[in-house]
Amino acid sequence: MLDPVLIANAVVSGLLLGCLYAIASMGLAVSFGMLDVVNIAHPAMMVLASCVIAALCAPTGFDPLLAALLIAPVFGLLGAGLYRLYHLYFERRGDEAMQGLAFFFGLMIVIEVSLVLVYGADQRWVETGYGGLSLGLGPVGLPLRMLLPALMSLACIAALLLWLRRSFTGRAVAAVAQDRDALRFLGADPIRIKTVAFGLSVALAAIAGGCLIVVQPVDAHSGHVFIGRVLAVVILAGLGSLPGTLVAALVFGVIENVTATLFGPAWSPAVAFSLLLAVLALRPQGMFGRAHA
Amino acid sequence: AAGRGVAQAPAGEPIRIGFSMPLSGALAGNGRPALLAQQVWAEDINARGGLLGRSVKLVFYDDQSNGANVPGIYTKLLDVDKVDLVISSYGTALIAPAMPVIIRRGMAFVSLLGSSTNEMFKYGGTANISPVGRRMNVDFAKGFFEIARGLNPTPATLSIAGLDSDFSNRAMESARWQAREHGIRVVYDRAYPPSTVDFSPIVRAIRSAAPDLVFFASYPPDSVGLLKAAGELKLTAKMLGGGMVGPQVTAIKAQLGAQLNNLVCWDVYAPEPTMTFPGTAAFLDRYRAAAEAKGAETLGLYAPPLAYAQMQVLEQAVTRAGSLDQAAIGAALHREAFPTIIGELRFDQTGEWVEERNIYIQYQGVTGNDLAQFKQPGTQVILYPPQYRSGQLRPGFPAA
Amino acid sequence: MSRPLRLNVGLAAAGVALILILRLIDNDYAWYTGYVILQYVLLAVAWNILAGYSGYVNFGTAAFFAAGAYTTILLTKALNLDLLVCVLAAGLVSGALGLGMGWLTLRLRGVYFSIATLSLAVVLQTLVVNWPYAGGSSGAYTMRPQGYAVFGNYSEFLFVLMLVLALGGIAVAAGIERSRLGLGLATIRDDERAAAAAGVPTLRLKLIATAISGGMMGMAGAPLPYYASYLNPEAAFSLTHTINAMAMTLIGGTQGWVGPVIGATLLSTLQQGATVTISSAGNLLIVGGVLILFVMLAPKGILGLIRAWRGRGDTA
Amino acid sequence: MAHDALVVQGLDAGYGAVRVLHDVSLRVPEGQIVALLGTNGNGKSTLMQSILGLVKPTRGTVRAWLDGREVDLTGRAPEEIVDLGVVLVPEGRRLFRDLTVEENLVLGAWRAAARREISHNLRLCFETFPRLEERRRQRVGSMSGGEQQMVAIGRALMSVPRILLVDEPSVGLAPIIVKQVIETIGSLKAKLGLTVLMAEQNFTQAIRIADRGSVLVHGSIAFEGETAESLRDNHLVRQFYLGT
Amino acid sequence: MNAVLDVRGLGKTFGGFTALNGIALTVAPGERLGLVGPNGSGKSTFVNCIAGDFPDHAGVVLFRNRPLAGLKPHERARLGLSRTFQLPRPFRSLTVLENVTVPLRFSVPPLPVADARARARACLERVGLQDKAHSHPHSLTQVDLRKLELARALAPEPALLIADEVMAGLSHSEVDQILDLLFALNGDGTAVIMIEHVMRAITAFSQRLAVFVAGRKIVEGDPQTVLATPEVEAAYLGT
Ligand SMILES: Nc1ncnc2c1ncn2[C@@H]1O[C@H](COP(=O)(O)OP(=O)(O)OP(=O)(O)O)[C@@H](O)[C@H]1O
Ligand SMILES: Nc1ncnc2c1ncn2[C@@H]1O[C@H](COP(=O)(O)OP(=O)(O)OP(=O)(O)O)[C@@H](O)[C@H]1O
Ligand SMILES: [Mg+2]
Ligand SMILES: [Mg+2]
Repeated sequence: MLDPVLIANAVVSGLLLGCLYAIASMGLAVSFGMLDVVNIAHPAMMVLASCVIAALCAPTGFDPLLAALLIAPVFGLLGAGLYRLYHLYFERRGDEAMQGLAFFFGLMIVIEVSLVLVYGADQRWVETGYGGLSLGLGPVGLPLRMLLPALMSLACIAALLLWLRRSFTGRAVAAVAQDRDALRFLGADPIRIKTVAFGLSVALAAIAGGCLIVVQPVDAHSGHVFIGRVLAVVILAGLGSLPGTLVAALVFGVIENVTATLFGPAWSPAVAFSLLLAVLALRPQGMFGRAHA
Repeated sequence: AAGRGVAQAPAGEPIRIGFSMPLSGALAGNGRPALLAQQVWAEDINARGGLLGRSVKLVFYDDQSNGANVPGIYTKLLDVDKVDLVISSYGTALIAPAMPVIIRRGMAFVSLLGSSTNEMFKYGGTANISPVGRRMNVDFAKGFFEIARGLNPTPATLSIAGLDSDFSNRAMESARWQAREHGIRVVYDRAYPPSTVDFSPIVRAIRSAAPDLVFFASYPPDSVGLLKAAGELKLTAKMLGGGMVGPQVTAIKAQLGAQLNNLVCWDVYAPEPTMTFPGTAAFLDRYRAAAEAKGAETLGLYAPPLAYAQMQVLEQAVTRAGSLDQAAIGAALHREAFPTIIGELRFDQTGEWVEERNIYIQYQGVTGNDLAQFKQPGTQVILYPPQYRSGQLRPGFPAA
Repeated sequence: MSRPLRLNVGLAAAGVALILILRLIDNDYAWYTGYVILQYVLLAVAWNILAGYSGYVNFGTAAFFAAGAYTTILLTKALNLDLLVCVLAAGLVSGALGLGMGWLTLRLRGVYFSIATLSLAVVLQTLVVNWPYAGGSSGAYTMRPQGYAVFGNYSEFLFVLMLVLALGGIAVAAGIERSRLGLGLATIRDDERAAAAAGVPTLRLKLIATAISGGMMGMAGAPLPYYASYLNPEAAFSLTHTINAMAMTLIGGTQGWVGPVIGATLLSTLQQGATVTISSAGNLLIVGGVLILFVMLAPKGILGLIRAWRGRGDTA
Repeated sequence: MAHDALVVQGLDAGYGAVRVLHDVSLRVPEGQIVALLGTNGNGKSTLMQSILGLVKPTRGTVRAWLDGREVDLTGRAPEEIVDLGVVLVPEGRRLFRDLTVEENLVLGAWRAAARREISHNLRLCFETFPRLEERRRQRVGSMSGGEQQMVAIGRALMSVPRILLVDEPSVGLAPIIVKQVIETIGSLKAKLGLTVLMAEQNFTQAIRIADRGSVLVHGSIAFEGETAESLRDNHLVRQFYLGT
Repeated sequence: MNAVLDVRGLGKTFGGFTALNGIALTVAPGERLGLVGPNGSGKSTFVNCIAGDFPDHAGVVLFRNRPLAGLKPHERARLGLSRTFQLPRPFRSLTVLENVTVPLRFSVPPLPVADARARARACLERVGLQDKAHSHPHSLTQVDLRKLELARALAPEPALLIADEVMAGLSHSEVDQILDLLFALNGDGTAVIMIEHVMRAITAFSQRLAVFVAGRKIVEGDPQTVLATPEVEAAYLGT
């Protein structure tokens, strides 16, 4: 008994959800996929941004998506500082693989607990004018609560892609993970480039936090739900492929929602992650990754 | 002996009451307000002259919402801290791991919001502060269906959706059972996993099944998700609500505001005239003052009254036993009724309430996000059980 | 005495001494805390067999651990088997799981492997959640007897059981380090392609390593239902197990079995201590902070610190 | 006689406690190619890296004349030195393996002065190495050694160097390609007026284009030949390179 | 036929690009074969196919009359087929000596530890690395790394050794050193395929020379004759 309207709706809402996953994954795709910095605390940073935005917007009624754009530079600076630390203590010593991972795990714990200590364990949310509104495209509904973050996500991703393609620093970001010191032969400072790129990835976490707080209320631990998903999306795409990350995020969202519609939501995570396992088994470099000899 | 009317400063070594509480992790949202209520109680009792003439001191640790920490904490409390009394942490997952330790020492144990935790252990010295009673799988949703029976025409179809967790599963089971009893056909019945982010597929599937009644069994984050999706996708029903945990909590009340109107929801307490007992108002005042300072869970209508009642039950059992003898306290738990700020409680041999008291309230006339309105009667109108009933059902969801 | 024999005798002696000391204290809390610490020793040693020896970082520790715990739940429920039998079965089940996962994912390198193991944990958890017989999402109770055989106190029995498992795990890890398997795993860690060209059967060795490592993790999880009495999927599959196994190993040092043992003992003692001394969420903050400080200031773990310090002593 | 474009004076450099270069002095006249000779491990690469600021010398100076201006390079950051137009084709190529040929080349134009002329220089690269144009979208990591060497030189050309340092360009190349690469370097000198310092093991090829040469033995300059002939006759060179 | 290696119709494509096309080549036991060709002509790819890195190649490879299809790289190594990598790939966490014991400990049947160490030590002596036996690879120079690569490849006394550009970047005397080594090895009965751009080494060493151009073998035969062929001059040597 397949209702085409139901399926169409599942696909569309899956796409909107996918856009949220995309913006949540995109920063990680930069830090993890391109810079080789496995920032497992990325979702926690996103939730941190959500909480900060909630604290700013809830009393003032300021729009959270705009607020995200405003705090993104601050997060970017913090990220840049964090990278300097990471570089000093891990990268420079060549210990980044496992020690760096543990560092970010520790950071994740610290962020979460600090959130509990500062903001308490309650949910945080923001009231937006468009919260309950919905656009209708024929029988397909587009809740603004999902649609606006999705548009914001797409716009930011487009800007990011453009920057990576067109600007020199952007191009160097793609090169820096492969041979850091080789950039110096070209007159580029690799540390500066990685600092900029990592800062950018954390700024993206702030944007994602803005999108998230519009979509749902958050508490200190909301990030956990996203760890598996964003990693899965980045890997599904193939490390370092940003357009791939967008596609993979959309695929992930659609699969989750279509599975939920057809077989019940209980199976969505299993289906989505089985897809990841299957892709990895058949195409270890991910859907859009480049094969390594 | 205590002086007449005037409290005397308690003398001697304080009585130490040990427990763990989720102060971080997934359950902290309820654990922290519960702790605050317990601390209010401790201040109260010390001001009143203490317990058995001794002052009371709470010894508690954060179990991080992780059951694996619990056995260690309770053995530490008993073996190292040598506490005199123990009470439980919050919820089944954090109560059950303490049971073997408690049983081995034969401690009396008043627990907070477990669901049938003692079914397996069959331990005699325990009482559970949870209105769901012994047969949650049957009774929990009774009120919802009793209320629905008053609709005209009587509802014929039902959709069930709930979180895949212990509490919600039992709630859904009860809804199925009640639906069978009432001859209502279930047209949609699904559980969703805790990691669900987008609830629109569920709400949309329910909408396309077009049921008369919608029964949700959810936890705070998903309660919001479900209601938001219901609003956006214009889900309508003759009655909507059920076993939702979330709207009871301040943050979610403030968040949803008028969206709550006409929601018929399970609850444990509502500030209606029919549910005012000795001490209730005073407690809420004291609690709210303390919570305001901390900026968290300022209404205190969910876990706090229960946690305070938990301490009251312990207090009275100890007083009745007249000593700290655990067997005597344990026995006292089942003997007589306990007047508390949430009414009179009576426990059966397994420690569950002799009579279940699942309250169903309907949100009425909520406007905006002002919290003060939730302190007033008439906003959370009690529709069930009949003895506390304080208003009339407004049919249909959402509110016109 | 040969070196391996000496080690094993030493381990056994240390074990007996530990039991005697705790008997003197005779305090349930000591048994409980000891159990948790030893459980993490075993988990960390097991994790390091894959990560430290062959360079594959496993994010699915919780999956193997939970598989062991659920083996116990199922076997107890279905056949009412003794816990000791359950432990062995859990080792087999999780070992087989390790083999299967290895077969599926070991062609993947580096982080791909890690994420695949993380996915495995998600998939396995979903299966358990949707399996009513195993308790589903509601969880399952396991009734613990008062005592066991010569042990009047079940907590003591659980402690001794975990002690034997942990010491056994250490002996296995130490054995691997000295063996051909250890040499082969080291070549895999350094350069897999060169290893194959030198005749090292890379896939087979990796499969053996995942099976042993997974099996040990499963055995670490097997007594958990009896320890906790009640287990739900969230607790069994908790990310904490994964983070801890990794953090402890890194704090101790990955170069051999000693590192994880030191790291696990230290960090889990600290965790246990923080839990029952600091009555607020701050205890986790300390754990996170310690982890960060350690990896920043002691990149090769405590072992590395000791070695550096000794090295300086030698040259001075 | 031509003006000097690069002058190294009394340079000491090394890695930590290991001193590799001892009091090295060297001159590269403008518009000339100087071959830097010396067997393995004698410090050729270290010297190149010291000039570029990648290895910090402990003593001595490096000065360059760029567009008629004297610049002291000693102690400057590599980024700065490259920006001035001193560019190195490193040993071992150091390409970005996962990027395409074209992406690698474009990154070569990082220097502010080079960014303006990307398309012009790209054309120049493809004219010099037609193979690169055929493969412009191939991932560099999957190319053969010789192809990669072409990319490495091409990438350096993209940054419009004034002084080009080339570290062993012929390692692992087929004889015909060695010839081509060497000739290309020679022709670049003629075409662009480049000043080149080139470390090269293949003496017979190197000497075809070199105007002069220096022999580095154990981190010190052991011999400086003002002409190609004087090099060919030197006993050190004969011993190391010609097997006589 | 008793060739140690017999390759027929070997082909390999990457995506749409044909890296090897219909290669036929045999190596007799104890033979010294030189393999040259312009960069990118497919020499390393040829080695990788034979060593088992690309199971999806076309054609048949017989090693001591045994088809290699379906065998993993390590199984081929155990049959007596050794290769070096164009860029040295030592095991960085092991000492030089341990590096050389690896193929011995993983041969069938494996050598016991003591024997393996003794044999490895002998190999190190042979390549002149005995003084560095207990150093770690990171402290070795390029030449020493090449020697280590060779020592590890020849330790199991293979029937065939494929040396992929082991002399690139080496000086005159170092080339001579390695040449001596390969000659000595060959004297013990090991067939050697030498891939090299150092013409002096190729001409001194090879009994027979094959030339690849663009994935095809264009000529094969006596080195002097082959190098004098116009095609080879045009495509490889240049004039
Ligand atoms: N990063 C380093 N750390 C320590 N020592 C180094 C480092 N790089 C090079 N060396 C040492 O410095 C000395 C000179 O090395 P360099 O690379 O400059 O020689 P080269 O003449 O370029 O040799 P080749 O012909 O092999 O390239 C060698 O002994 C080498 O071992
Ligand atoms: N994994 C791969 N994907 C795509 N193309 C490849 C791959 N590996 C090799 N090639 C291509 O195959 C061709 C042959 O490469 P190969 O490495 O075999 O050359 P070679 O003869 O060894 O060259 P050299 O003498 O420079 O080492 C080259 O054009 C190279 O770009
Ligand atoms: Mg060099
Ligand atoms: Mg090659």
